[in-house]
Amino acid sequence: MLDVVNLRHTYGEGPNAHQALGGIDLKVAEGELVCVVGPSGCGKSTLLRSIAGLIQPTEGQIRIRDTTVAETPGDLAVVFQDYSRSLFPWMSVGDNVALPLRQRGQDRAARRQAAAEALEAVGLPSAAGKYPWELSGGMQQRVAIARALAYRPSLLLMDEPFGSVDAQTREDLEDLVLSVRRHHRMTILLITHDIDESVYVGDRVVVLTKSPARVAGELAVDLPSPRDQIATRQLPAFVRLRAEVGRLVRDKQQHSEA
Amino acid sequence: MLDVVNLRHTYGEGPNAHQALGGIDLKVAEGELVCVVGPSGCGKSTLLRSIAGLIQPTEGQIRIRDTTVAETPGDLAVVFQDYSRSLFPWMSVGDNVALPLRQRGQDRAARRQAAAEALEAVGLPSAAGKYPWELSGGMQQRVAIARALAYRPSLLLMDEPFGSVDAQTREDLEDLVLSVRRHHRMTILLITHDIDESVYVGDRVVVLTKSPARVAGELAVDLPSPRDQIATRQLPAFVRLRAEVGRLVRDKQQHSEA
Amino acid sequence: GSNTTSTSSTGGGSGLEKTEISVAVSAIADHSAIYIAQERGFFKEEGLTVKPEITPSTIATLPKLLNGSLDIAAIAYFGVIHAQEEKTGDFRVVADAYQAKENIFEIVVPKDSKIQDVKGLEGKRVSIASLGSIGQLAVGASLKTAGLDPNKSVNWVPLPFPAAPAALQSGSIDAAWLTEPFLTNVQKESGARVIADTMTGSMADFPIAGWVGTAEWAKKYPKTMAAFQRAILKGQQIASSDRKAVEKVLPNYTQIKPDVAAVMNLGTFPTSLSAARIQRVADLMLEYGFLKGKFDVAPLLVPLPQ
Amino acid sequence: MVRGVVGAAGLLAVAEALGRSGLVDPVLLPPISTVLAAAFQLVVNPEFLADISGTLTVWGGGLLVAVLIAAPLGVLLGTLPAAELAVRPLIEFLRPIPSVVLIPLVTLLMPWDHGIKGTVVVYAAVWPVLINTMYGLRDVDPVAKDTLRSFGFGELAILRRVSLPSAAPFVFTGVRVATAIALIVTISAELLAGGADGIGAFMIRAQSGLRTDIMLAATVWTGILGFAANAVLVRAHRWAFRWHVTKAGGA
Amino acid sequence: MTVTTVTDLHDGAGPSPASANGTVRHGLGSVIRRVWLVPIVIIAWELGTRQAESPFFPPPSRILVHMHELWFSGPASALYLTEEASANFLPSIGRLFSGWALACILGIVLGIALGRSRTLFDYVNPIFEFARAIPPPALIPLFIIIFKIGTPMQLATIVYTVIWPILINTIDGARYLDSLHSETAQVFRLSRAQRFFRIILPAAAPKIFAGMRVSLSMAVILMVVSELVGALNGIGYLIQAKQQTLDLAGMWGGMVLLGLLGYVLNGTFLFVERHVLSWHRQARQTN
Ligand SMILES: Nc1ncnc2c1ncn2[C@@H]1O[C@H](COP(=O)(O)OP(=O)(O)OP(=O)(O)O)[C@@H](O)[C@H]1O
Ligand SMILES: Nc1ncnc2c1ncn2[C@@H]1O[C@H](COP(=O)(O)OP(=O)(O)OP(=O)(O)O)[C@@H](O)[C@H]1O
Ligand SMILES: [Mg+2]
Ligand SMILES: [Mg+2]
Repeated sequence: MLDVVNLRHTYGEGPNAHQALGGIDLKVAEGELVCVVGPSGCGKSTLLRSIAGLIQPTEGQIRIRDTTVAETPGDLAVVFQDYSRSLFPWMSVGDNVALPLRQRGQDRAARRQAAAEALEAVGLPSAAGKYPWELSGGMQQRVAIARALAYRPSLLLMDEPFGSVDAQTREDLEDLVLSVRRHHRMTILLITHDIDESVYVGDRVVVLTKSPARVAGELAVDLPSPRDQIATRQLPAFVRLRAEVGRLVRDKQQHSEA
Repeated sequence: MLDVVNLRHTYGEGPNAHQALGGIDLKVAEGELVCVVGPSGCGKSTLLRSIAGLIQPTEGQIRIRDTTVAETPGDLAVVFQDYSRSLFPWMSVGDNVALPLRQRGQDRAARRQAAAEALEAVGLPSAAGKYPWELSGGMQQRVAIARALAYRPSLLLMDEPFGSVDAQTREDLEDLVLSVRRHHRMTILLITHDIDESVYVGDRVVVLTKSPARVAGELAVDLPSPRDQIATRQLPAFVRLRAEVGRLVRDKQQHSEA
Repeated sequence: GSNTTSTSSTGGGSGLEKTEISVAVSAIADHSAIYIAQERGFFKEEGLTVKPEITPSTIATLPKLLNGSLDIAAIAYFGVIHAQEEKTGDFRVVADAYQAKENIFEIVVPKDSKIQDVKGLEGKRVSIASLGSIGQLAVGASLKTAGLDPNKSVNWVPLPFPAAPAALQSGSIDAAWLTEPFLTNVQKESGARVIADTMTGSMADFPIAGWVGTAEWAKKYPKTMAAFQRAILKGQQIASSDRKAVEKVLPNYTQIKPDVAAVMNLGTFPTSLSAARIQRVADLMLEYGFLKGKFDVAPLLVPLPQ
Repeated sequence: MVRGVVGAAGLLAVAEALGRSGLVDPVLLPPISTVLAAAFQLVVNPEFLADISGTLTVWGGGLLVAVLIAAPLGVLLGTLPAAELAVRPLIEFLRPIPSVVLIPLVTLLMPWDHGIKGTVVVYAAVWPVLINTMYGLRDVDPVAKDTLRSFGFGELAILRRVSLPSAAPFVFTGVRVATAIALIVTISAELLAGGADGIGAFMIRAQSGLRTDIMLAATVWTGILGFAANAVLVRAHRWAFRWHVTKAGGA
Repeated sequence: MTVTTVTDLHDGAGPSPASANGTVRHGLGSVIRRVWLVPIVIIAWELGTRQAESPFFPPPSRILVHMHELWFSGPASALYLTEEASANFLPSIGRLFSGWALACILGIVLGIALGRSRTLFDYVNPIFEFARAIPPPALIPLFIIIFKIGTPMQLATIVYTVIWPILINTIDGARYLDSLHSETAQVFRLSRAQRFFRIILPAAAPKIFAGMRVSLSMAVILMVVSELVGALNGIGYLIQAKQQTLDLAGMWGGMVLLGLLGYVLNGTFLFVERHVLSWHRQARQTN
């Protein structure tokens, strides 16, 4: 499905140049959910933006279903790290969620219905009529998630999507993503800082080194599906995997740096 | 030090009115570090903004050192949840951090020195010359923290300050806050979603109910100081407290709602 | 512009109250006497330094005279009399400047127009340089002669002379009242046809413009005024007798091409100032409703020095 | 740059073709090549150079005064609601009065040729700067302001450190609009009020001889002046507001 | 505090007593706060002009009487307008509106195209920058040749001049669209039309409105300027005629009329703007 080959990206030029990606190789199979973890500022968002065709990598290649990504590929959704700026303040929450569905050729009623369902699923059943700036940070983040899920993309990119919500909601959202993926066969790339989370939701965890990012190591997560917040997390395999990812992360960085 | 009495706040008017705070009572002693946890959208940021004098509560009182807060009290620093919008894009990172120090009457060299130290402390020793939009999300968040810490306020309010950084950096920052508090006797109110974190850094944990927020319960954290990321977290008392906070949070909310 | 503060010094030897004066003229042949006088040193002989300034309209000139930033201006009598009656200011004519002759103010129509004579103008759009001016009076007189009502029979379009030829050719207007050099130009370049000379009959030899200052100025600087009068009179004299002299100074302040200058018609450059002659302007203005009552021009005229 | 030249060349070619097509009388509207040739000759015409310098004086001076009045006033009104409220009816009443109509009145009050035109220019150029400043101050991110406020900065410091920098690009856009308006009004005032020098006064002379080519050549120079001024301002904008341009990523 | 500052600023923005959400919450006090300066200025004007006794500066009382005589003493059937008034006011206002509307449409469409396409911008920008600097009075002869005297030429003059503030502001607004907004639109592959109507236009709307507001007053000015030369009727034609015939009180009357017209137009505009941009205003004052 997704094939990233020797991806490099350098911001700026001359003495101020900063290499963010130092040659990344990554393959994601159809229907797979891959979690990416790595120190702050290592280049995760840069990787995601490159895959989404929002920045032109300096070197290397990205292929989606064997066609090289030149501009933003179709049938893609992104949950940005800076979710509050990615919502449109001039539209109601419902309209924000429904907007991309126009691409799907759905009629007004269907769009509204789908938006309402997505908002309900993220725990915001009565927010549709409000404006983004009337919501709390965590609620805005959930709107961004609802927008991406309602779109039912075949490839979903999420950049720390659960960073601003409480533990309970976070667990609910993790399960929501898992269930949506199961029912609609999405391929998902999820960036997270939470090692537990990466093991719980991922089929595979990719650990990046500090800037410039390279792949420090990969770990297949061979936990049974469907997963369960209590049962899965108590499995010895879960505990072992978690420790392994933790070690990979720690070994490869002494200190994250600007 | 800080005394919040029966605080209520309602956004908007008429049929669209939304009550965010439903009568909050809260006391924070001089030098104490209180963690506030609660479901997403319950009213934590609203509480923090009221204390900072940025919104006028509809009802109730806030007293700092026995004077009622009418406008923003002096000697206060805030780390906003929306950190990326609270950095000034037209200033370099160093200037962003140094700016509030003008309030302290420090001269140019001292300000620059203090900013450099604060940036070093949050793990961004070489970011001073960059602009905020050249940094990753987590790095921006750390700049906002550095700015608040460099200011050395007597009251520090932090709204989910570690939400966008990786686990390792998060631990470093938690310890940084603890050590700064110890050396400079700050009073700190910290909003977080991470129950472990609230127990690890807090002297006390206050749990809020879902919207409209009320105090669901309080827990004094009687763990020894100074704390240690590995040793403290392995103490049976830590495990017990964590479970108790978790229970409080879970009991009081079935589902967070808009 | 002129600088009033530095000009109040008394001139050397000649005893003038003021040796440097600003004079406004239009960029047309009518006011060429001042450039002739300038070129031949007549002002210098009188101890005067004259700074000419180009002005586009009467309304732009009057305030400058009134606040002293101009000393003298060449202004149409029509405007002076009107301003005097409206009490806009108290003005004095110090010398005559220009007088109409046949073939210098005419009504033209496009080459292929159906309009043959003044009668044919009824209901048409006729351009004049500005409303409430000599143009409206002149065309009005022609209309009246042709038996039409000057106030109702045509649509007046105020259009500066330079813009009129284009408007005429594009069909925006049906006829234009023009003066030289536009008249010669438009006939030569686009074959426009003259249907009437407006300076005939009651308008024959009509006084057009004079050299004007304010009463206050005339009282304050009598010697300067006399010096100006003497010099400009010599200029008027040469202009009236030597056509080549006029042609020669035109490039100093206009962009009239030499070939046009050589063939265009010129009016008269009077060398005397006659109340009887100028009274005709006031009388005709009254007749055509441009004045509210009888107006005597004599008090406005300053006798010429001998 | 190359593209700009290509675009301009394309337009010139079309204009030239139209001019030669015989659709319009070449005396009334000379072909563009004739106009450009005339414009080129004007460079060495000392009289015209004096006129240009007159125009530059009025234009630059008027613009400077306008910005010096409008920007502080805009900031003042943008931050003092009570004053803004009281002054607004007057502003809105005065704004739509054409400055060129005021020429005779200004002339009466001001015995100084450049002063007259300058006043008229100031009157016209003040509004875009004033309005853009007020709009810009309104458009400041509240989180940014709250940040400084929480550090105990006063309203004045917030104005200086947040509101002004973040409104600055907006104010600058107003200055750019005002620059063009000021040039237009300068020339218009010279055309309508005459005077000793100025491109407009030169145009009056050209008109008198029905020299459309010279008249349009002078118009071309006006365009060149405006173009050059704008180019300088755009550069200054890019340089001064790098953060604004980069953050928003341009197009 | 900001919150109140912004509220007052907007509430004071127009003549309408209703706030954006439709509730009337302004008492007498707020009206007084808004208009107290006006009578003071008028009285000062009256006293000053009486003192000066210049024919060029008639006192406002005389201007008003004269305006009444000239324009507002007509029969009731003609809404009290005299013949001169109805023959000149209506055509002027018609040209004003159509010229401004045309400029808005052209300016916004072109501005967004130029703001979003670097290539297009590079090609045409020099031409525009050049054209922008050319004064309309210098172009009127050209327009007379191309459009003929009358309404088309006057419209051309108005559009030519008032389009620039709209164009520049729209280009600015469209170009400096928050990068994350355009990226979001890109990621969800919104169509061109959707991007235009749902993202770019609303995001640039605050700036576009600022430009439209500047050009509305400019349109009043240009309406007058376009009627100074080669016009058959209009308010500018009237002012010009009054000036040329030295009816200076009449000329002042024309200017007062323009001021009132501009004031009413601006107030109406702000009223509309407040409704259209209510999201912007609220997003900027809450949070
Ligand atoms: N626009 C830019 N200009 C210059 N440098 C940039 C820019 N954007 C990002 N960088 C740099 O590239 C590096 C990687 O940034 P990126 O946003 O990809 O990090 P990240 O892994 O997403 O971090 P985080 O977890 O903190 O969000 C950082 O060091 C950052 O400073
Ligand atoms: N400007 C506003 N207008 C109207 N309602 C608002 C506004 N700001 C917040 N609210 C509402 O008030 C409630 C509390 O918001 P607040 O931002 O305080 O939540 P929070 O506890 O900080 O949530 P989170 O953890 O998600 O940041 C929410 O339900 C939100 O919808
Ligand atoms: Mg990131
Ligand atoms: Mg919050």
